[in-house]
Amino acid sequence: MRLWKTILAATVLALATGTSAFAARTDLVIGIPLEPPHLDPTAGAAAAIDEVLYANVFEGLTRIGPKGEVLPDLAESWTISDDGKTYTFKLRTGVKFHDGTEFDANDVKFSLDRARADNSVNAQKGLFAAIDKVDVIDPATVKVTLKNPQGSFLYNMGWGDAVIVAPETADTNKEKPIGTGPFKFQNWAKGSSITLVKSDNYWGSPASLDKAEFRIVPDAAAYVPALLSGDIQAFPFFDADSVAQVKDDPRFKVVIGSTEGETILSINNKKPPFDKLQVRQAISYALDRKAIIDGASAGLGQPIGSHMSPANKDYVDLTGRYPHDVAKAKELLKEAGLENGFKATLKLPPPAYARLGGEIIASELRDVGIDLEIIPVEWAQWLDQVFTKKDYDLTIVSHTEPNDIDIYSRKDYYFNYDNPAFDKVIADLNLTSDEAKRKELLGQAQKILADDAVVGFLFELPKVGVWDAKLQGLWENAPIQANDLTKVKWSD
Amino acid sequence: MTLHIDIPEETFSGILAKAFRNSAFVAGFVVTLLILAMAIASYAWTPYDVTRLVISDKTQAPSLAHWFGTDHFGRDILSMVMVGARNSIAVALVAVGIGMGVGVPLGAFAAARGGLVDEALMRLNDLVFAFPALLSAIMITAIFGPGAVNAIIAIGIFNIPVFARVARAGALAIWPREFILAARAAGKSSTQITVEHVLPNIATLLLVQGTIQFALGILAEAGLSYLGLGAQPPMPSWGRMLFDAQTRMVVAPWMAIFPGMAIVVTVLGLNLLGDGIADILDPKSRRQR
Amino acid sequence: MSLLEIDNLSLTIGDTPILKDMELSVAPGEVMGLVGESGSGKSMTALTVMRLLPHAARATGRVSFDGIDVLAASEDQMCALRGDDIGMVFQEPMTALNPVKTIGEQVAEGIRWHTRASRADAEERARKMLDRVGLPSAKFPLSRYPHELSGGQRQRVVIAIACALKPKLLIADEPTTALDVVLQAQILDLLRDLVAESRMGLLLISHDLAVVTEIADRITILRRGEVMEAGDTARTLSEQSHPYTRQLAQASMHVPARARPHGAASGQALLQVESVTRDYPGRRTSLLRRAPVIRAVDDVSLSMTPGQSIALVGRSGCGKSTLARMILALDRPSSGTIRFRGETITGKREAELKPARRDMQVVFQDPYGSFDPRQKVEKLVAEPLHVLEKKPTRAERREMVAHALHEVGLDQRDMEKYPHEFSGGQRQRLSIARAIITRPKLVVADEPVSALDVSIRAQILDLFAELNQKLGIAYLFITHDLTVARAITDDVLVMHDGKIVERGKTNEVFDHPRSEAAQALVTAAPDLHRAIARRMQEQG
Amino acid sequence: MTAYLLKRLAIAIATLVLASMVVFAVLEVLPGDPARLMLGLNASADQVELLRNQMGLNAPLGLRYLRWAGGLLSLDFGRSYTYSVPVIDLVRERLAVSLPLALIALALSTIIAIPVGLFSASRRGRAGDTVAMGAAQLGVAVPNFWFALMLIYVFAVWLRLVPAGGFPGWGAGVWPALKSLLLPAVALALPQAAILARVTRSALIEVLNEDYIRTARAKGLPYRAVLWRHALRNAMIPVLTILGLQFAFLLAGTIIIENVFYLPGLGRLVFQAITQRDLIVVESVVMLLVAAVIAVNLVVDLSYAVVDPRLRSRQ
Repeated sequence: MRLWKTILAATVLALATGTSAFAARTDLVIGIPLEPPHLDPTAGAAAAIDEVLYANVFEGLTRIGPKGEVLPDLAESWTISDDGKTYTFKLRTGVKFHDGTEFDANDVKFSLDRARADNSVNAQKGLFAAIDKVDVIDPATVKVTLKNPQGSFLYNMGWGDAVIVAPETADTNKEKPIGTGPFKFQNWAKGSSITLVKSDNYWGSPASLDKAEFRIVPDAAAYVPALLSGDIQAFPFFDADSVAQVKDDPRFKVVIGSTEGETILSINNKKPPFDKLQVRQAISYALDRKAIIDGASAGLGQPIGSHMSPANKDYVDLTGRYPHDVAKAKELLKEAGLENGFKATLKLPPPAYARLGGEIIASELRDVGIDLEIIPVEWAQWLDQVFTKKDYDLTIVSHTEPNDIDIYSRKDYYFNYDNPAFDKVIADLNLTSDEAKRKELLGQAQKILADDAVVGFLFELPKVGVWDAKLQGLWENAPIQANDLTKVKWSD
Repeated sequence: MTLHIDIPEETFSGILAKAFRNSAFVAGFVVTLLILAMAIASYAWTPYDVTRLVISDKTQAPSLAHWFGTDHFGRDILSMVMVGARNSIAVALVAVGIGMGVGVPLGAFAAARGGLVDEALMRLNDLVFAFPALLSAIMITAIFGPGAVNAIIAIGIFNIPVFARVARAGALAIWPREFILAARAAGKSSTQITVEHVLPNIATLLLVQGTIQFALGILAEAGLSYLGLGAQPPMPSWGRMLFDAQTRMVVAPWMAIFPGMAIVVTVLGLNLLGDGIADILDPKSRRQR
Repeated sequence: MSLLEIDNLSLTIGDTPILKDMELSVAPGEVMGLVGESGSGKSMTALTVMRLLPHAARATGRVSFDGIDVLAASEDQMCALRGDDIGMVFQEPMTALNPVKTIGEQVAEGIRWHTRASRADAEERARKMLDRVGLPSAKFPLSRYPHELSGGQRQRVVIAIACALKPKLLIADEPTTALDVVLQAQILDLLRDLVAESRMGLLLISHDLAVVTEIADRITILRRGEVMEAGDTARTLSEQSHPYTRQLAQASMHVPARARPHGAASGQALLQVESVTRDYPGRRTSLLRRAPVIRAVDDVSLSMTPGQSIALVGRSGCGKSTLARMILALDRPSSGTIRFRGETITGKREAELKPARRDMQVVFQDPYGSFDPRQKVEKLVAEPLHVLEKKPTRAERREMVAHALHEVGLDQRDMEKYPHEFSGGQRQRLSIARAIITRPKLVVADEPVSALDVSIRAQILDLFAELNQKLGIAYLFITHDLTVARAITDDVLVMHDGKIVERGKTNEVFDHPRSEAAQALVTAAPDLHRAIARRMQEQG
Repeated sequence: MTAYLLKRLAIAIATLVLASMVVFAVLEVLPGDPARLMLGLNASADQVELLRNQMGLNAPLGLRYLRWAGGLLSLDFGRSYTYSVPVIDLVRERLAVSLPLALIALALSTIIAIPVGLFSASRRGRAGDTVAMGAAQLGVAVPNFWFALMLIYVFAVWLRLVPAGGFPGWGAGVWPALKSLLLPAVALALPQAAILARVTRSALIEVLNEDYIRTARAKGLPYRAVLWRHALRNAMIPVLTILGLQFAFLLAGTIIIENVFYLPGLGRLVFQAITQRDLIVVESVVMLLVAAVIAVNLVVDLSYAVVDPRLRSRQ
């Protein structure tokens, strides 16, 4: 036993001296759950790409601010023609890409044409569909002509998929991203971390951080120990369940905000018995949103009645349409001729809101006689079976793209929902840019979805941010999938 | 590398009397019996219904109402452990069953036939051993979908070569014995000899290996369900309970302690049982000549 | 003052008594023979002197070696004695050497440990010692490994290890039991020379009275841990004052009464073996050349008539067991044919052998190994009934087993017992019962008595003789012990290196051996009469 | 000796080829389309089809197998679907974590297990033995991810001696990298050390009953010298077998530990590749692991011959 004691004493001593002292900090380590497949926001749908690069490395003509508002970025200012179809952008001058090359109007034309080309691999081609042609007036001015007026065009140009890239480096951005942002790319250790450093030739006010490392932590269980041990100082998207472990710790700040993520119980509207309205309504009545939020998201997140984020100015509160009423649900099932219930499958993608929410919903639906078999699936299988082949009964997913109520009007979208009335409202919405008219149309859209109980509307995915108490400038909400570090600094 | 086997020479009652003096056997036997009883009892009764979620009394500490406390959905952890036992034991037991059912005849047949057949079986064994067990189990469950049945198949497959190798080694040690020659002189076929003489004499060896593989099966099932590939909700499993407990370690440590203890106690019990059996029936430990 | 003095030594292991008030002494240069049957405690005496007893052993009394009180000595003192002043040789040469170390290392190790000699010196002395025990450096370099040596050669290495430092006392615990007669004679000569050369005391332990008589000056006879009688070898064995000594001596020389050789061979030949050969692939020394072939049985022909009993004698490794197995159709000859009762049995499939198997059975050497411990006697003895045309009913089967048990002098009720509930001798009876239950025409007995103690051996030979008379069963007796062959068989075949080198009437061949191999066997085989006579001359 | 070597080599190659066929066949059955995953939610069906052709996913089965197997031989494992980077680079990065982790864990396990095995074998049945084997029993029974959790909360969160996870990369200096591998290595080493200790003990006890041990003692060697110079070497064969199995497990079986400590190791690479249906990565890495296991077995076989001369000459 003497041997054991000496070994233990030696290791403890040696390790203690190794920890780093706390200097005034200009570096930051941020924990993110998923690793981006590559580093070119214009060529991939994965949210993780934007979470690392948006606003930090790449910039677009416009930029979405912390409240979801559209701000000028590489476009200093712009004028819109009366018929709302031609936009003339005045570009900032003296802007350089990280490899030192000049930024000018040609880069803008190249980026927009590349994104809307037929063979483009851009994940959001729809954003550029309205563009007719792009003309370079002079190195600092670009004229964009649309096929028809589009209210959301400026907002669309703020998306991560619409950032401006240089022709010389466009193809190599996947591995070595070159943008115009305040940070430039330094290193990517696959499966481990992505490091950005302050760019020395930035056109705007320089970032206060010298170095920012995005460390990939896939397992929610590792968040708390990483925080407590000081390895990682900030989790923009922290695990709701683990919040209880850190909320009373003075070293950390817990910031609850909202996201554009409508978490819903999607229903396959064409598959019997879900094609009957009473069955879908019975399901909505059976759902106890409060219990789901408590169980699946540690009580954080607001319930929703339709497909719109409460933080959105055009939100209509329809949560009262289907209060939790087991008796009413059973009655509706009887009406639909299914009084002794039925069996169905519930396919759950990996995120915690789905896996936890799924168990609660299965238990709640079991109370009204609907016996659900839970089938956990990975994203690859979910996309293949649910999204593409529509081989599912029920599933749970959070649609985090902003302003995406139009998905219910898309042909062969995985809901299998087809309501011409609703499609008309959406078509009108796309054509109008007048705010009041848009608000009225959006209200109608939300009401139709609620009445048709197309899906079980659960709650808005909360943005649970936890970071070091001495850290300032991180966004409270997530109007767009991004971690804008431009304003982030240490207070001491 | 044949195994030198000394045939234990003892009547059954003698063995039994000896068994209950062997501390490892008694401890292992009692613990395993307890866990089995708990699992079987859970079919009939558990303090609370494991399928009922009561979010309101979420993560309560152990109390008189809930001896092991409640989990993040307000379910009673004691009931979950009891039902979880049923799942873990079932998966491990059937997996061992598959391993033995397929592996032992293969091994015995290879030893009896020898030559090409033996060589072929050994190559097959090497092939299955070459695959990393856990990784392959994950591939299997990824292909056929997670769930207790697929976990059983995944773990079972990797038990086959273990039993094949043990059975073959045991049989190879028995075949050159003189009583086998006598049986051959009595005109018995190699299959008859395997069934009548070889298998009974390597039974203890297989029993000991069985308990060890059973214990490893419990751990493998826990690992698979920890990764979410074992039994699916609402069926509780110990590994899954540990996974859920991870994010609440500081706030609700009991969520991790009790399922962890259940795994440790079960595996410990089985290993002790295995050791006990080996000691009792191992002639070397008793030979004082 | 004698070298080793043991008086009223008592030893228990756990709660089983092993030795009771035992005395024994060995003077320098003297050979003390310690004789006893298995379980008499003779090996335990040696281990007590060496202090190599298991944990649970408790010894009382006095054991003094060269003035040192062994029982009270410290472990370090004993380590200093072992290998230096006391050397020990064990029974089983095949497992006595460490398989992963060279013979040079194992001999030199003792030398270096005790004398702190350098590696080179120790190896030099080891080399000399190995030459001395008859392992010349040409064929046996220090770098050889134990598995590359035969049983006899390994025993010589063990002796080299024990005598490397010219010990005062050498203890040899059944040094030749595992060897064949010729090797046994060579090893005993070696021991006698080494002892004489450096006036060592030798404590020779054996169960074979004849071996001890040839070499020992004085003799101590042990039975169940107690000394029955001790004294000069010749006087003790000729006067045979103690009844146990007399019983032992007579059993060693016992020849079962055989009224008359069974009716002269008449009628059709029972067994014809015509130029049978059996080859085994040797070890492949190099990748390219085909592996050299080892010919275990080389062009053997013989024939047997019903009721005849033939002995097949030869040194171990001469191919007699291989031949026996081929006759029993348990092994296929490489060439040649074997006909049993007119039917060719070589090259037949198992099913076709059923009728032949009905008429021939086998008895093995190791009483403990020849029965499956997992089954009751009834099932074991009835196993050969499997070959009968019509399967006997359970009642008929029990009847036949009871009858067979009775014939071999065992009780019907033994049917319900397990093999381990019987002594070695009783198990051999069971083995014989199994062999005769189908009334076979031929029984092949492979060294049936060599594992038994002297007294029991005599009873079993009587049983064989009686069954030969009563049931007219022909025997093919395989043995390396000439007294057994002489006692039980009419004719003898002497085998050497796979060939039959001599055949004829047993007594004639043994009294006037013509072939060189037979002569070697006869001269080497220990014979109690001859040994006592020679001892009488020496000790007057 | 060469015959023994060549035979083992031939067997190893045959097993490898057989394994490659099994891996390829199994992964063809895997549902889920990698192309769809890469393009995400809004890509249209023809876009997906375009990508599938680009990646040669629609070529006939046999052709794809041969192309893949050919690539394996020339170490060109092809490009990962998700990372669109040569697989060999990915593997090399992940190996820089998994290999040292496996070696440290194996070293730790051996350093602890062999002395404990020796200690309790020489005190068979006495107090020391029962305590040691009791601890070993516990070591085997504890699921290593549960033990890992405990380690994190004690050494990383409470004592803050080592990072709670993650891997800074060897670029960040050897000491920080080693520190981050320490806890995972200990978590992996515990059950392995427990198994190895039990095997060492029973192998030694088996050997201590052999006759040549008694011969060695009769030579005058004290008990300790007999244990080290004679018993240990003979007990090596079962111990080597277990060491071979353990190294193979440590290389690929550490997925869970890599998850708990979020280490970018081989295990997690394959686990993620399976979930993302990145077939090329799964096929190549599994083949690499199988080849490693076969190589380890070959080395273990050869070490048998080194330890035991009887094997050297035998067929």
